[in-house]
Amino acid sequence: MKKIEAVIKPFKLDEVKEALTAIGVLGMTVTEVKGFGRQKGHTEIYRGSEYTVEFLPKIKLELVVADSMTAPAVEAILKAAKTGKIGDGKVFVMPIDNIIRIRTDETGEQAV
Amino acid sequence: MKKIEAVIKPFKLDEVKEALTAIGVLGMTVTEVKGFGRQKGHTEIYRGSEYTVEFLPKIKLELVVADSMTAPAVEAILKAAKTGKIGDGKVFVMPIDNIIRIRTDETGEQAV
Amino acid sequence: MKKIEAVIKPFKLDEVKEALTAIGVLGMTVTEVKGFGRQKGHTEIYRGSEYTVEFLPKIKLELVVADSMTAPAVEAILKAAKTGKIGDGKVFVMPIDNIIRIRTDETGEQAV
Amino acid sequence: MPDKRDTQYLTMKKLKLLLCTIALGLVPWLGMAADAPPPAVAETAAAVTNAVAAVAEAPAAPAADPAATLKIGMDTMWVLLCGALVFWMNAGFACVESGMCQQKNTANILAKNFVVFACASLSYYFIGWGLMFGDGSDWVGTEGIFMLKGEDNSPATGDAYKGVYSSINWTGVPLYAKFFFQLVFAGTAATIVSGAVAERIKFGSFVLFSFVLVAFMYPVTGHWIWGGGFLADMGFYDFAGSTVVHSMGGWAALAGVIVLGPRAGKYLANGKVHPFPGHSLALSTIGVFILWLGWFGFNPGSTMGVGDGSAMAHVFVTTNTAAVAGIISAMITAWLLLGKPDLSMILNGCLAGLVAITAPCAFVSVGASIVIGLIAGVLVVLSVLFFDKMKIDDPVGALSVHLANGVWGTLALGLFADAKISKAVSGFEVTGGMSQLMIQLKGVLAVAAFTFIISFIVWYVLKATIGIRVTAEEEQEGLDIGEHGNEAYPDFVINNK
Amino acid sequence: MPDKRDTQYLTMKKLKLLLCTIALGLVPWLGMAADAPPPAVAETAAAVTNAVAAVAEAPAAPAADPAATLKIGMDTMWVLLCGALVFWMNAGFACVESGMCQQKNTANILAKNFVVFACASLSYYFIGWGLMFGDGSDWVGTEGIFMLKGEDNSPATGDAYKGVYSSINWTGVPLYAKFFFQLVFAGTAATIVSGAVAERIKFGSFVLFSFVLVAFMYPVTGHWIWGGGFLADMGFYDFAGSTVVHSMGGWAALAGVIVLGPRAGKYLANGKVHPFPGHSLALSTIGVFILWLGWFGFNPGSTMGVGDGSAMAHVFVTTNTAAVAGIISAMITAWLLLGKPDLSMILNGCLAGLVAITAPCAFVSVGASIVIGLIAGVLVVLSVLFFDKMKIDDPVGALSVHLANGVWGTLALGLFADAKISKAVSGFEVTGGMSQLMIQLKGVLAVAAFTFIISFIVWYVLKATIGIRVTAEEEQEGLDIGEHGNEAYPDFVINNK
Amino acid sequence: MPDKRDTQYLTMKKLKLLLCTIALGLVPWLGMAADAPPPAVAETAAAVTNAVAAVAEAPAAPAADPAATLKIGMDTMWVLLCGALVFWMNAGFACVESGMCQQKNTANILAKNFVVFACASLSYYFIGWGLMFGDGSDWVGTEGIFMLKGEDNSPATGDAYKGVYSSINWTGVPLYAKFFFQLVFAGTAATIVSGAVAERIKFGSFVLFSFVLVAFMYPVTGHWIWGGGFLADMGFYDFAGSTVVHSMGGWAALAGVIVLGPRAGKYLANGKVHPFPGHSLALSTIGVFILWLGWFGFNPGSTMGVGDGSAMAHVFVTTNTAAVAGIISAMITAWLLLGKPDLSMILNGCLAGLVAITAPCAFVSVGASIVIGLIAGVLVVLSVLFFDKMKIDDPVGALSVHLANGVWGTLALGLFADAKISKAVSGFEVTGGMSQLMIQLKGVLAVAAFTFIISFIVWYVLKATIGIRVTAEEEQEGLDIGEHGNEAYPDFVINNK
Ligand SMILES: Nc1ncnc2c1ncn2[C@@H]1O[C@H](COP(=O)(O)OP(=O)(O)O)[C@@H](O)[C@H]1O
Ligand SMILES: Nc1ncnc2c1ncn2[C@@H]1O[C@H](COP(=O)(O)OP(=O)(O)O)[C@@H](O)[C@H]1O
Ligand SMILES: Nc1ncnc2c1ncn2[C@@H]1O[C@H](COP(=O)(O)OP(=O)(O)O)[C@@H](O)[C@H]1O
Repeated sequence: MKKIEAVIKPFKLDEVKEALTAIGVLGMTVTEVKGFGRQKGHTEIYRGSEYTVEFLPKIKLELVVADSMTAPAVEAILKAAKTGKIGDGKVFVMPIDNIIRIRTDETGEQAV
Repeated sequence: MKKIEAVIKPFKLDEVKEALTAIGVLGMTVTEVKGFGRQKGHTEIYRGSEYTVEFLPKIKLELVVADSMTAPAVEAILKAAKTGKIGDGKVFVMPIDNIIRIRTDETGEQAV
Repeated sequence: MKKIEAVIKPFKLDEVKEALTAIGVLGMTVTEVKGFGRQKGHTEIYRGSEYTVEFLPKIKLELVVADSMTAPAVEAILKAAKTGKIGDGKVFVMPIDNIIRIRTDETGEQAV
Repeated sequence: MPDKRDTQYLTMKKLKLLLCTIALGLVPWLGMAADAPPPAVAETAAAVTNAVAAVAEAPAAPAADPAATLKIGMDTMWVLLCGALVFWMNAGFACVESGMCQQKNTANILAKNFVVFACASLSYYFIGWGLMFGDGSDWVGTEGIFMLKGEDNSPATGDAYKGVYSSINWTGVPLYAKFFFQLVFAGTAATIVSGAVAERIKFGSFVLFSFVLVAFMYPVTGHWIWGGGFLADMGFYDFAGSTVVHSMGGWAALAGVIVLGPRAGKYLANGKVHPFPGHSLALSTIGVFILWLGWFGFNPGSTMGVGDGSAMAHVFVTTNTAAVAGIISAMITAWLLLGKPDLSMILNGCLAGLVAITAPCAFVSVGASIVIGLIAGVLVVLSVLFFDKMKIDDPVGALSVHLANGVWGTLALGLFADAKISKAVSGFEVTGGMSQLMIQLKGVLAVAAFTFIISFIVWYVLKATIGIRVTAEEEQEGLDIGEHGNEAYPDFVINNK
Repeated sequence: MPDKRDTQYLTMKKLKLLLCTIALGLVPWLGMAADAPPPAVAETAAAVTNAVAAVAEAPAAPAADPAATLKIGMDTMWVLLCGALVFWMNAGFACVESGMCQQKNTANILAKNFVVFACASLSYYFIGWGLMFGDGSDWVGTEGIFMLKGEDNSPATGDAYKGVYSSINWTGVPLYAKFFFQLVFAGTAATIVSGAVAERIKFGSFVLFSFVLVAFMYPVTGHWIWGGGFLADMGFYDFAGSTVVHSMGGWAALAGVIVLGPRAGKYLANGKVHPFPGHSLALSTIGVFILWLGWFGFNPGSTMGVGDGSAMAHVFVTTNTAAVAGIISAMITAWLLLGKPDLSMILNGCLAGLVAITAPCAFVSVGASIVIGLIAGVLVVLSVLFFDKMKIDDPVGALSVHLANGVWGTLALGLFADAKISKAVSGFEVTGGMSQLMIQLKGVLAVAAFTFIISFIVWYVLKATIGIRVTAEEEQEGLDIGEHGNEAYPDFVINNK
Repeated sequence: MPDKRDTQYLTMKKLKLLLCTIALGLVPWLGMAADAPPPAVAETAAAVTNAVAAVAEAPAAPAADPAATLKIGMDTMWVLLCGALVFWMNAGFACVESGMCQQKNTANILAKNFVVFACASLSYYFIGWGLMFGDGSDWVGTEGIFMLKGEDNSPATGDAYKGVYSSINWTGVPLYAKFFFQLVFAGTAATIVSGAVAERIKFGSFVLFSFVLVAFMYPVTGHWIWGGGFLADMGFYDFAGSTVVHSMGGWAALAGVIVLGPRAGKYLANGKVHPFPGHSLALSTIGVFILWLGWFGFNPGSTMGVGDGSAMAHVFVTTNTAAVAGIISAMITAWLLLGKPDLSMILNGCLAGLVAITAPCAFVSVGASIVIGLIAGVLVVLSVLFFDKMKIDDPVGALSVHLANGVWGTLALGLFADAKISKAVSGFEVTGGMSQLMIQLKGVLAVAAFTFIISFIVWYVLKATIGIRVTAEEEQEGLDIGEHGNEAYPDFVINNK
């Protein structure tokens, strides 16, 4: 099993979710995050003072998948999330020891 | 050391926290997340148009524990978070290389 | 490559970000979280009833760095985030298998 | 269910059902409207559309004397503008109550506050007004009880008045001005209930209860006091409604809270209270400001005429002073008892002062109004703590504000009324006797007994039939989604607790 | 751009540019101000500063008779206070519209609602008033068209009136009171547009359109109806503006929505509607309460005089009753069609009832006002569904509220008007004939044709020149940052969708 | 501390302490209330409770002439309703200020705005009114200074007036109407301070300062101008309080800001300004609409009588026009200087225009009011930038709005006043001379010197004794928790910065 984390542009969430469910991913967890990177922030004004907002809204997707699903899932995310413009985000893949479904106590790939 | 991540139902947070402190867990970090899974969302109406909210509010708990605490901590979470109804969530266990306490620079199990 | 996660005090975010960019870190992702730990919460009052808020606002920073950058990045975080008072937070370092830049499909250290 | 319908809202069957319902609803009104004689013979309207202003002949009497017409016009303006201010209190209640409830129930509370005034308006028009102000027995009005259709020659007053609403013939304004002003008061009584039963009541049941309250319960006790009933005969005074409106609404709310039970998780097994903090103190504070402004219509407007201005001005000052005294004493009490000046208590202190001064505002000195407000502010804090100790769960403090202080204000009149202010009545402070206080107490008890018992029965019947409480899951998830399919703040990330 | 400027706002060059602009702007006003004769000869001001009140001599005529002066004073008070209530509707529109839009466009919508009244105030002062109320042809005013500078001896009325604004000489108040009251109506018409074109229109283009609307379009159709133009001659009635204000603003909005196109992502390829829920139902609900309160200035204030109070009181009741009937029927309709009593529909139902009763409020019975409101509430729900089916994207429901119900209300007058209420006019229900209904229909169509066509052209010209739609990226990111550099709620974490 | 108390709020000891405090507080009032003669002999109250309206005999004089009574009634209605509108400005200030501050200080700012009016009401009643309007020296009132207890036969005016508040005997309304209207003005002055010192001041110290301000400082300078003092004698004019209320409050605020210092982190070492954006532009915008509405009570109400309506109508139009001119010019200035039409600046522009027109509104033409507003809008933007450059940290722009434009408006009267509008006074534009401008300047300076120096001393003494600034940790964490134990929006996830 692997854990995939993807930081994407917020408005891409629906497309990515659909791409993942299309290949059979059944669950995922989503977090509102702020990203700092090559994409520069924007300037705002407040009562005459400018300030730069450097952290841009992004969505972080987390999903644990069976080993066999890892490559297709990454593939699906990459395809659905790409706009080609700076700030598209990253996908991280990392190891995981175990996963348990709270409702049933199933573990491992059964629990994904 | 292991990192335990648990996605649970929001109203279970207090019980889970108490179960964990009861077995000696001293720290944890909590995030508001949205979950997508077997549990279906609900339909909302806005000015005559229906739409389905597929991402449901969940709470993500992260805690790093000493290896010896891993099993009891997972056990405690499973017990406290279970309602037996769909959408109870998942527990993930994953490896971790190191942990440092910022205040004291202690590392490893000292810093948990 | 390593993934560094740091839970810090919110008002330290700017300093930590600057310390990291100073040593050449180009990207990071930030999440609003609530922390439970040795630092105790505060008591609030609402219409005559007191209640304790045990979860304190914290900021979680996530950054994936090349192996060579791991130590300096941890160092930078520790230095910038320290106030010496309880509740300064933790740094976790964990393994990561791969990272891909969505925009370009670059992988590994190229994508950091 | 959602998947079946989708965007196919308008199946033929539903459309037919809807059209039939509406048609059925309309037919009678059309009839009524057609044969209804215009209630005010002098009803006129300056036609804005062109220079030929089309004004129906004014009735002989008032037109004869320009000063008399001016006076009627002026009094009507006063009553209508004050009525508009009281109407505005609906917005205040909506803000206070929704601000003091959890975010997940916001749309539901707003909807309740919004719809309750609609129900009140219709039921008071169709039946409530006549029961309250129609001539009849000591117990209830029996003449002209439907739709203001009784005989009436307002704005004639006193002996010149010929009609069936003689208990309110002391004010020289058109019937519809009287009606509008009284209607907004009836609406207020119904709204009081909405806060106390919030966060767990079924929307439909609440709407039904409100209808009954305004159509029957409020008018009956109102008749006793303002409609020439037995309490009026007894010499019971209540200038602007500490009891007619506030404690009455409070008793109805108390019955509801008891039948309904507390919110899940409010009272813990270990005896502690688990507060559910309101989701927006900003909304609540705006709401209290709105209510305070509205009270400048509620109290001074209850003169229902301008006179030489002195009563209005006096009531403005006593109303304001009691409110600020309530703020100060609630703040100090909270500071001493709870350690900090809790804003939600300060807000309740203000409302407590306003409720308490409502009955005596025109009868007491400014000095007395300060005392009344100071006591109200202390009372409201202790009362909130008391109700929580009794496990009577009132999310917004409606019982402490309207019930406790409605009673206090009504009694305070018996203590501080001073014939030097208004010839009508003097209380303990002046006479040294308890007689007026006893009369006030009897009035309080009579209204309490009637309202509490009837309310209890109505709530109970609703519970036994259509049910009054949402399911535990819905309470957990919030009534916004459950009752309305709405989310109040969909763009904000919400704390999941 | 940001990096270049930084905190160096005030480069010398910019400062100069600014000062020149301002100087250029000021010179003409200074001139005007200097040579302007005070428009009202009797203009006085009690000097608060010391006991020697410095009052200019009052003109002979009114001062002769104290009752006449009292009457003028009283009518002026009424008109001004009602005008203030109508002004207050700006806050209501700002709340309703921003609450019904997404959080990322909040500052933009608030700014639009705020600035549009400023534009309206100036353009109506400089030119609009004269075109609307100045004497002239059947089509437009031609005398005294700049800055109320025509001859005028208000508050004289009827035959005693000497001046060029004779179409509004039926009300005996000073010219500036007339102007203020009419100005706030003009502002309302412009505001209606703002909601329908929200979440995608360029700020600058909207400001320009509003200017044109209030300076030219609104006054012209207004002249036809309230300024003694051809529709007034024909016997067309519209008491407080269902057509003059509401459907007029609705047609201008419809043209805008069509030229602009729907928001990106609103209508999906599969034929479904993807709603963008408003970011705060609390804000919207407060807004509707504000508007409802304001309507108690809008409709009763349109008497522009107190008279014997009966018309005011009648209009208060019909206005309120239609609103609550709209609430009830919209709620039931939504419950039947959509399965739940959606709060956003209930709110629209209230506004629908208010818009519909605006034209007939002084001419119909209370019974009829209930029917009018009931139909309005059904109509608004069906209309929202209809416009979505037509892919006409109106984020706040302005078309369903103001256009559909403005038309309905204007026609309803032709159905339910009753000479027993006001001698001016009777409709189908009384006469059994269709003649008044036909006149009303002609008026509706005339205003529709003129307003829609001119608006379409103006929107089109704006589109072809400076552009009317923000870029796709800006629409995605929100207009707050794009147009204003602002964030409405910077301290809250926002759902990223 | 929390763990010790828990839910055990009511230890016996505390309860006793509380009851003693209250008892001590009540005794004197009871005394006062008992022996207080009713201040207005004619005080009446129509008893609503039954048909036997109990009206005390009206005094001989006014009752003799029905027109005179009508006039008094009408003027009282006007003064009270305008007073209610000014009261409503408290809600506006609460919204503007809390909206422009950070979310973590919301409850604190709301509490401050709420409590400050309570303090003002009591201190103005007990002492402030008498110092301001009591007969006395050129410097301060010395007669009837406690609780309006001086002799007074209002509503008698002019020579018929017998009493000690003769400086305000030019308006024919009951004493309590005068008092209420002046009270809400006093409250406004105190509220101005609250915004400027926000986000770092101790709650208790602020409450104390407000008390002193309304009890002593405001009445003294008010006496100079409106109470027949030396500035009134000199021919200084200020119709509705650009200086009496606004610049006065501004100077007190400036002293506070200087003694208090800027918020931590506002001015960076590198010379840059780090803005703390307000947490809700929606709240701020609603607030400005509320204030704007309130200003229609503030300025036109300062006629304190209806007269023939022309002054009221004139003031309505000049007030509105200056506001909209301020909006337009602030918007353009911000667009040119900052690149975008920043909503927070547009809002300040509106308030700037309103403050500036407050002094001259009844004395200048509509043309001049446009010029005054245009300059105010530019001034407020430049002033915000200026104060930030000076490192004078004013979170809500109170200094730029009230101080800078209070001064500008007072001087503008010396430039644009025109005896054709009001006989009282003419300025530079008419006379070509500087004499009135010089008088206005002297008044501005006198009030500035007195208020700034005394405020500075009071702030300094507070700082040296109980302290005026919260700890650095509390400032960081937010004053809501620190001062009140409250969280304003507990259900929302908040950005942690
Ligand atoms: N090294 C990193 N660690 C964690 N998150 C990162 C890292 N680099 C980028 N990110 C996340 O990815 C987002 C996009 O990165 P950015 O550099 O702006 O553009 P791009 O992905 O096109 O190179 C950032 O906003 C941030 O949230
Ligand atoms: N593969 C997964 N990866 C990450 N999170 C998951 C995954 N599957 C489920 N979740 C999380 O767990 C929650 C509950 O899952 P769900 O499938 O609805 O019910 P259950 O846990 O009872 O099987 C989801 O809302 C989601 O947040
Ligand atoms: N074992 C843990 N696992 C995950 N997060 C932790 C853990 N211990 C502490 N934290 C996080 O670190 C924050 C600070 O910890 P705390 O114990 O309060 O103080 P300190 O870091 O000074 O020891 C906590 O609020 C929590 O968010």
